[in-house]
Amino acid sequence: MTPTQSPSAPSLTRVGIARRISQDFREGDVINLGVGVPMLCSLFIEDEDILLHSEHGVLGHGRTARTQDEVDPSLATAGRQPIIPRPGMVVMDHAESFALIRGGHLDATILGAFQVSVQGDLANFWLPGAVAGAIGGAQDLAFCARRVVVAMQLLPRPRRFVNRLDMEMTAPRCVDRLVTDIGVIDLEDGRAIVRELVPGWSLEDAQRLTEVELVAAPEGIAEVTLKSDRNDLWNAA
Amino acid sequence: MTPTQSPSAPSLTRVGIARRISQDFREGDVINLGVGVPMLCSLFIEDEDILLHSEHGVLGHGRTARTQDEVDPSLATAGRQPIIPRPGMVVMDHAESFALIRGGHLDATILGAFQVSVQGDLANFWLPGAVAGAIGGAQDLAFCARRVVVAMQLLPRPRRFVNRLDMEMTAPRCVDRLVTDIGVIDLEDGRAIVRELVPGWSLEDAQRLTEVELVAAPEGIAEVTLKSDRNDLWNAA
Amino acid sequence: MINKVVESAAEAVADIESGAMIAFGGFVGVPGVPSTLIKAIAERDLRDLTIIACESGRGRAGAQSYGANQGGQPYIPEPEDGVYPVGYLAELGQVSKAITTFSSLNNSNFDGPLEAGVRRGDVEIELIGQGSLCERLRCGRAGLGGVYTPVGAGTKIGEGKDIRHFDGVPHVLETALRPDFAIISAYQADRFGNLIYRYGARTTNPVVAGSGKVTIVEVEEVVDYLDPQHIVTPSPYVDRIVLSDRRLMVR
Amino acid sequence: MINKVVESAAEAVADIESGAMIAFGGFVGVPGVPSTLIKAIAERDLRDLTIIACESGRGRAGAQSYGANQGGQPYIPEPEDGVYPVGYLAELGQVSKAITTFSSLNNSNFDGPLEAGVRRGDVEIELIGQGSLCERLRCGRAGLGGVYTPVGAGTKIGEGKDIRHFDGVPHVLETALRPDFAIISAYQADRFGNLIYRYGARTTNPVVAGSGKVTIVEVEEVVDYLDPQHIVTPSPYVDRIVLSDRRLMVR
Repeated sequence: MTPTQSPSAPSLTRVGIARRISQDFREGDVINLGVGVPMLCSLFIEDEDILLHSEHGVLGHGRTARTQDEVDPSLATAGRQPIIPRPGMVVMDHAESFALIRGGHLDATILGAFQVSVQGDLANFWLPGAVAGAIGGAQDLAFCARRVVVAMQLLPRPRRFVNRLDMEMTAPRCVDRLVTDIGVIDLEDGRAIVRELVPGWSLEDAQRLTEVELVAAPEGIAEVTLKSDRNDLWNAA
Repeated sequence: MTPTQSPSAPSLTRVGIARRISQDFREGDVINLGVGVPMLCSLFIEDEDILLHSEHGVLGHGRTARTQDEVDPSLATAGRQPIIPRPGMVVMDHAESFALIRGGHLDATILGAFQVSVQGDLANFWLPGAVAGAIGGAQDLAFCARRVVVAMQLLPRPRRFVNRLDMEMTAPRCVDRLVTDIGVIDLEDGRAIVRELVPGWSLEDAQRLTEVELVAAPEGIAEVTLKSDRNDLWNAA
Repeated sequence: MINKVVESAAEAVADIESGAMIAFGGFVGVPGVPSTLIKAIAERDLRDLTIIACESGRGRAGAQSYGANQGGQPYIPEPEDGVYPVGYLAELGQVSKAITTFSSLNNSNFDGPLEAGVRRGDVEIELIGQGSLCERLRCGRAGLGGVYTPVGAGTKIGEGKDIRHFDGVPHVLETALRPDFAIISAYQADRFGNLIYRYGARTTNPVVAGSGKVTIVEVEEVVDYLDPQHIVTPSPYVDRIVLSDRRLMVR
Repeated sequence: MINKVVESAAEAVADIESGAMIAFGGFVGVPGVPSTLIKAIAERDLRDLTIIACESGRGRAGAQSYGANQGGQPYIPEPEDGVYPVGYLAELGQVSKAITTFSSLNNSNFDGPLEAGVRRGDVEIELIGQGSLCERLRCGRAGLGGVYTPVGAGTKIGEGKDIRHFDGVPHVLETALRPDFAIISAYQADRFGNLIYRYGARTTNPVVAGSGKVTIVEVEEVVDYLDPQHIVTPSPYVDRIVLSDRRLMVR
């Protein structure tokens, strides 16, 4: 259950996880990116019509501002990254932004998590021992987006992917896919189906990182491939 | 109970009733005018900051368009009168327009009525014998405006002001004031207080027009005076 | 590339089937009624539609009567080529149920097409106030189950509905409407489906947008760019865009 | 003549009393927080406030930590003169209850001012998701008693709330919030109180507007004219206007 039991094989960095997640995006998708790893997905959206949604009411914005001249202090992601406009962009108030979320108008939300169960239960708003939480927009997103993908680093942290949550639940049975540093796992009918693994990782290696019983995909387990030549996608073996 | 029992005294025309109603408007008021007589109140708003509200989402518009050049086919009252913009005007969607109404942000609504009871119950959406009704925005307005004023012609029509409604009720206990062709009646705690009468009308004359017991205002009954020299405000005696 | 523009109104409404529930934007006589799309639906052989509309009392036969009834004040006349109001579908016998705020002409000498249908026994009318109708559609768009409104409690409109008191005031539960199709009218669209409206032609159109499983809009113009801060209806609420036959502002 | 402009922020907030319920517009780190008005409230000797805000985890002491925690990506820094977040009022001990979506910093090494207050036992936190918080405030503005949302059913957030099923899905009743004061930030106002916002600084400001018995806005500019079709907040929702100390767009 510790990283020392892991094979001497590479793993995905936070940016690498974001690259893998973004490869699932399709032209026309409306997608909300949570703070942290999910927001890194925006690095990989160029000219395609993928509409990114920031829950404070900005939809379809362009890339991150690169120079001070491009920065408009009133135009930023929910994570406060300055962004530039782009045709098709639209601004709305917070209530409408959540009408969009709750009404099922988002194709997918990419979230971080403290913990996910094999049933797809998500915990990401209340740390054990805390007196309060930070639920933000996560509960609306997790309950209502058509598809919920969680970015998860399995390697450095224990008890991330579990049989039953031992933290406060954000939303029940909502997570469709985990994209982790070692592979891609789909949650279907209470089972954890391993679709892809990082080269060098076997199902048995992966199994050591979680108490959840991992099941190989019936069509076989593919290798994770990243369509990018950035040099910050992989942790060395 | 018929007009023939009335004194040979003048009465207010539809325009006259509208003039009297509009004299109660105060600078800064937000006021919805229903179709019919109420809409005629707009004839008497000049440069004051009285914000007229049309329930399809136009607030604070200017006067009626006078020439074809001034007509914008997309800018009209709910009664389809072409109007012109004016500083302070704002356009909103229908849901927001009714949020404004229902949230108690209107100072007054001026409505027409089939029937009003001495309790202030209003009937104005379903004619006896009809298979359906036209409730429109009247129910939201009657339930939620801070003040409900009804424009009512008592003279030509029987059973307009009654002890109990015999038509479908739009809203209970909502009407604050009746401005009629013969005077002004306030409805307070189930009593009909006559505040003003048209010159030539006595309380006894007025009483013949309704089954409701009329009560003279404790400060005395004033004469209706109209601040306008238009020639279409009064029906001759 | 996202491009929601469809070649014709006929193509845009081709998958509407008999028995469908359809919400329409627009308000009585003022511009903003999706006339082109209503005409295209009228040209199809449909039955048993449930229509949701602010106003559905007038058919084409009655179209002139509304504006004329204004006591001599100026009003905006119908264009010569006419407008196709929602009530036209009832006139054609396509409608078995209407959820609406004006189902009648309130004229004791003349029945509107829905009223005539009720007298025949083949149309049902669910009358509701405009504020509550808007909230029910907004619930559809916004993924809410329903709202409690004080409006209608103790009247025929509130009959049979759940009542709950807030601060001692009775409120009526009005539940979400999620039609199969939402049919609206706007001024300009971009290819993504973002919409703006002209002045008072906005009405219920942005409220109906996104309430349906499929939302179809007719616009006067498709433009390359709309100011993100001026857009009223965000693109995810719109599925198909067609050009309107009735171009009031663009000539 | 309508003119809602008030001379100073101090004057605008002078009638807020201890024990008041106050809703604030604005969202976490992005512009749109009514910093000038919060500073003016902070300068008054108030106690037992109930605050309603999207984010209230950070005080002034923690103001820098949010932006810095972005994994090396660029972010918009605080201005040198600082911003006064809602949490500053908690830092000063003015707050006894917070209804909020971010009450904590989710950082096990550091308590925000509300968290510290809970540990001391003199602050209560009601945590709620952003969508539900917005709907509760919208109910306040729109005269609704409450809404049913599917969000939160079966979780700590839904505990103790009324549950009703729609199409078999459990929904939570979220009730209206009608604060004594609504405190917001906008870009431009006219003298009537119509408001527009800049891009992503809109956030919860138009949602909070009109929810309170009194709504106070700080703006960067008061202008003679706003395009009626571009106005986001209609004037009846606004009672008082003051000029902001923090003028991001107007220099």
